[in-house]
Amino acid sequence: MKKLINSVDSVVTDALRGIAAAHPSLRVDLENKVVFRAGAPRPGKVGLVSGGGSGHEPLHGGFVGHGMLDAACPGEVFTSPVPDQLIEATKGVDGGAGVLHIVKNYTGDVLNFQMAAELSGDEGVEVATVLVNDDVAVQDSLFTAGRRGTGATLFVEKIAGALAETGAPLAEVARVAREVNERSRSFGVALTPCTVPAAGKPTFELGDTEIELGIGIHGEPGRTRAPMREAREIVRTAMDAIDADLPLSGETLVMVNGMGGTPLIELYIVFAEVEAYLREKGATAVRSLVGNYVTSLDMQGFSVTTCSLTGELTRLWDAPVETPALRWGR
Amino acid sequence: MKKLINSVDSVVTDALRGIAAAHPSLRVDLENKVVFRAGAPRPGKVGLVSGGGSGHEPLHGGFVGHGMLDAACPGEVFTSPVPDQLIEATKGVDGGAGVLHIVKNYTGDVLNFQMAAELSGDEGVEVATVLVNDDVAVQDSLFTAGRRGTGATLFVEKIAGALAETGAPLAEVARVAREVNERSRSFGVALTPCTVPAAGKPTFELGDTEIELGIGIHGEPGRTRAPMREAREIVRTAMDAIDADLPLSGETLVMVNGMGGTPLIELYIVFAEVEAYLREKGATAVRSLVGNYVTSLDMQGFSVTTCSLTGELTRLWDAPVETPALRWGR
Amino acid sequence: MNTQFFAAWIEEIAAAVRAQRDHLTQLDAAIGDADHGANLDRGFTAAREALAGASPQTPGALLVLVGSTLIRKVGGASGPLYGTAFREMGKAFGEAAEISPAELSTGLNAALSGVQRLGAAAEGDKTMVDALAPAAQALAQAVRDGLKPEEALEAAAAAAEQGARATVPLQARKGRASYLGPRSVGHEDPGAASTALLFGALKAAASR
Amino acid sequence: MNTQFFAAWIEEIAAAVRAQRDHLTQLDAAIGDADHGANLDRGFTAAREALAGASPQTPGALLVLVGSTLIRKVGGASGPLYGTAFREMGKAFGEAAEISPAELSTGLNAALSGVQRLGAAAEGDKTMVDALAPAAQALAQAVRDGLKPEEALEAAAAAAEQGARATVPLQARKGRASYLGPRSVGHEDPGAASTALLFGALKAAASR
Ligand SMILES: Nc1ncnc2c1ncn2[C@@H]1O[C@H](COP(=O)(O)OP(=O)(O)O)[C@@H](O)[C@H]1O
Ligand SMILES: Nc1ncnc2c1ncn2[C@@H]1O[C@H](COP(=O)(O)OP(=O)(O)O)[C@@H](O)[C@H]1O
Ligand SMILES: [Mg+2]
Ligand SMILES: [Mg+2]
Ligand SMILES: [Mg+2]
Ligand SMILES: [Mg+2]
Repeated sequence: MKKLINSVDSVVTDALRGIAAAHPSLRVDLENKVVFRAGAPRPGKVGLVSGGGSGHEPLHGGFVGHGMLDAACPGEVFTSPVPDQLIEATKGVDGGAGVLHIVKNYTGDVLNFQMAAELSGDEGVEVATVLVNDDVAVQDSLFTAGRRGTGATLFVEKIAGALAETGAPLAEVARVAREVNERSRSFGVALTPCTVPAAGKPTFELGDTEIELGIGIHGEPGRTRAPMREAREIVRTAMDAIDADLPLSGETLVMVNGMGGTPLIELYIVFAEVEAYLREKGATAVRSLVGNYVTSLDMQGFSVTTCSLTGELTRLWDAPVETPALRWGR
Repeated sequence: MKKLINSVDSVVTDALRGIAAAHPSLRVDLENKVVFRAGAPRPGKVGLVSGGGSGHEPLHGGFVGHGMLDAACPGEVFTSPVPDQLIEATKGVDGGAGVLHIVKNYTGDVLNFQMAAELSGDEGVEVATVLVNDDVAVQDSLFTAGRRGTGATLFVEKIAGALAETGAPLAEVARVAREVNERSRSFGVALTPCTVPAAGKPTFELGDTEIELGIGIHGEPGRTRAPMREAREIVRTAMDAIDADLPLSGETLVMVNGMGGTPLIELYIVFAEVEAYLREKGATAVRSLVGNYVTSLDMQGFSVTTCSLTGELTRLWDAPVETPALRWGR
Repeated sequence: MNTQFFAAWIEEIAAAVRAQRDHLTQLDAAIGDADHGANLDRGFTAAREALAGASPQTPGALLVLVGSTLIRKVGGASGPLYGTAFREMGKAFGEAAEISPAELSTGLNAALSGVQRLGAAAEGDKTMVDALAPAAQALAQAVRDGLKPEEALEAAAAAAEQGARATVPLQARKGRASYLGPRSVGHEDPGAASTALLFGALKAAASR
Repeated sequence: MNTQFFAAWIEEIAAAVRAQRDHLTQLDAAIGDADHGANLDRGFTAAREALAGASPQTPGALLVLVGSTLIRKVGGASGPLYGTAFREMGKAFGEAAEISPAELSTGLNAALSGVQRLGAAAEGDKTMVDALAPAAQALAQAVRDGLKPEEALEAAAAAAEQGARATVPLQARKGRASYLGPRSVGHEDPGAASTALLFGALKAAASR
């Protein structure tokens, strides 16, 4: 394993020092491991808190700022944050209008956020929670852990963040967040595994002509292994899975997301195929993102996330945002 | 080799289709392989054209837009563009105030741009050229090809682009571009080689505990091979090389750039060390970028680029920019 | 079993987790996200430090502190789950200075129901419950059978061990491994394996 | 040597480059950027197509078209350099319908000086010049010695081949390989190797 780190144990803290140094628009609480938007809390504004394991950068710290999150809590690599962090963040962004927790649906994230929400509630902060579970590769049922939260997290954070910025009440912000999640679907593909620093070696092995279909964002193997083929065919498999779950139509927000080790030139090739697929289905990619947004350390591969837009969602997507990783309109 | 491509021969065209579909603010001439800013040429404004081999994305196409480039010409992977493309771009962005060619110092780029400048000149377009050669790993001498152009290209494009946006004349825009180059230095480090699609296998071999110091951006091996060590020590080697060439002091613009396969979390760790090194030298990182900007396909590693700022350069750096990969102030 | 005994237990756990850290992580790499060993190592190292700093005076206080520390330091699924288990056990012990095998059994049942309340996993879902539930049952049976404390802990450890091994052929229905669907079959659940470690450490603490 | 002969030369080059494409790319991977084979394959395939489309009537027109096509299609360092070489040779031939070995020698010298004017490489800098210059000299000598055309071309090809091999121990002072400094030593220069291919193809065209 070769990684640009000082030690396996200091990965998250060292990265937070870098984030603090690079972004004067953020205030990083190194002790509690919370990335705050400078000037938080904003009186009267609903606070948005998200968090999760590290290794998915720029998610979440890179999405803290005007029009998006008020605080992000990075856990250890691929390990959800602990309640203390989340409580610190929740109290730190509550401007009296309550706080929305944006939680990716993983047992660990759900449990730690749940504890933090209860304890913050005890301290008088009103907390609402939205669970993100957009990954169509995973069977959804009452008897399983349910679908994973992946790329749609970014959509939820951006759109709910835009609404919160207008001064909307917590219930409204939570409502739009859930609506975005319900209208979003994702599917991921890995060309290589990734290497968790503490594990020291790749999370799985993959032959030179094999890929994993239906992966999440934690280096886990996918639902099936398949032979490598051309980008167009891989995209078709991913989009078919999405379309089978929620038929694609109308104005669509699309993200082609790199898993961390994929060159941007390949992501653009993938996007060209995604866009063509949508057109074939009568849908239109009216808004899009192509790049590394919700990553899995050094994994090569991509995920595609779609969100079926409404007028309101499009307006909120277009609203100004000013964060390290997403920035427009300001 | 596993890559998200349709075929080795269609890599650049397929990626251009994706760029065209993803960015309505660009106009992509697929036949001539030129990425234009929509609305080019702008009457009275100096046009900025850059280009080079593909595989360095977002460079250059991702830097086309308000406040930066007017057109970018992608060659084949790691192969400089051909004169035809460059002529097409040059004529297409000439709004009567002339065109600045921003050329990374590689024999191929220099020769092809030179031919294009001559032929465009024949057709009545005034062309000035700035050579970017910031890489301190390479000996500079009259008897060699001279230093490579790497990360400073982004600084030159941003700052010259901002000045051009104000309506400054060609000579002024060329002057500031050269000044940025003269004040900038870079050093690159590879943890892994990269794989050129047409070659099908990695450009060199590197052991599990070895790194390459002083690499460029074309997958070439560096000046020396060294044992892997902690991020802090690797950064020290890189920064020492820069500081030995142009002592670091005062207000500094810094980029920690990923080579394409490096997770962002590692780049932030590197940036934390770079920032600490600068402070040690009495310099200050007053402006910074951390991310994948001038890449080398799927290579893991980073480069660091510094630019010693002046009041004018800081103002131009801060000026609004709106391109796919760099965006602020608008 | 007094406060010192439970302190020894935590020492034994911390040592066993350190020794098995990579093994647990590798189990987690196969069907999870390769952090279970690191998570527990971080957690029990912190728990040990917390105990050294606070010197709790009763078994109950000690276990509640361990549980809270795990919740505060581990993260992931195992942090809240193990943290709750230790806290519930500690709360069940109340102010008692000495814990009998019967009280330990009550405490373990409280731990199990805490884990199930939080995680909603049933036996057979391929989680830590598959080691914890049989261990709790074995201890209860041993108490009913009037076995000696060492024998009772031996029985619980064996049951946990066997429960962990029995997760291999199961398909996961809870936690990260469930995302793999049928591909989760054929691997031991990391949380069940670490639960077996915990009971092995309990046995070791008793034979100190 | 008439127009048909030079067309055959281009055919031979295209075939040789296609066959040696991976070899040239591997040479370039060692001390450059792994694209020389792909570059020339793209270029000479396009040149062949251009000739098929335009059917130039003189050797000069044919070579100028080949050169322009290389400049337009190859990119990189080798595109303008080889393109200029062919263009200069073609221009030196003027309107002549038949080219003598002496005229070929003049054309080669023009090609060489075009390459040097553009790239500023001297012999020994570890570039295509290290194959082109000895080949031009050998041909000039062969003409002076009054050798038969086939023998003259044979001599030029041998000199180019030897010049390419002689680049192995050199340290590069021009082109990408120069960035490697002393580490460029021990590898054959890809451009010198492809120049040797070009002269091998010239010989092959003569013995068709
Ligand atoms: N709902 C649940 N109920 C009980 N145990 C669970 C549940 N979900 C996960 N686990 C246990 O947690 C273990 C994984 O712990 P760990 O790797 O530390 O957390 P994470 O899965 O968040 O990375 C699993 O092996 C399983 O035994
Ligand atoms: N200044 C120069 N003069 C002559 N030949 C050169 C010069 N620079 C490079 N070359 C030749 O070009 C070859 C490389 O060509 P190619 O790989 O196609 O282009 P690039 O280096 O731009 O990738 C080198 O092997 C060398 O022979
Ligand atoms: Mg985890
Ligand atoms: Mg090249
Ligand atoms: Mg885990
Ligand atoms: Mg090359």
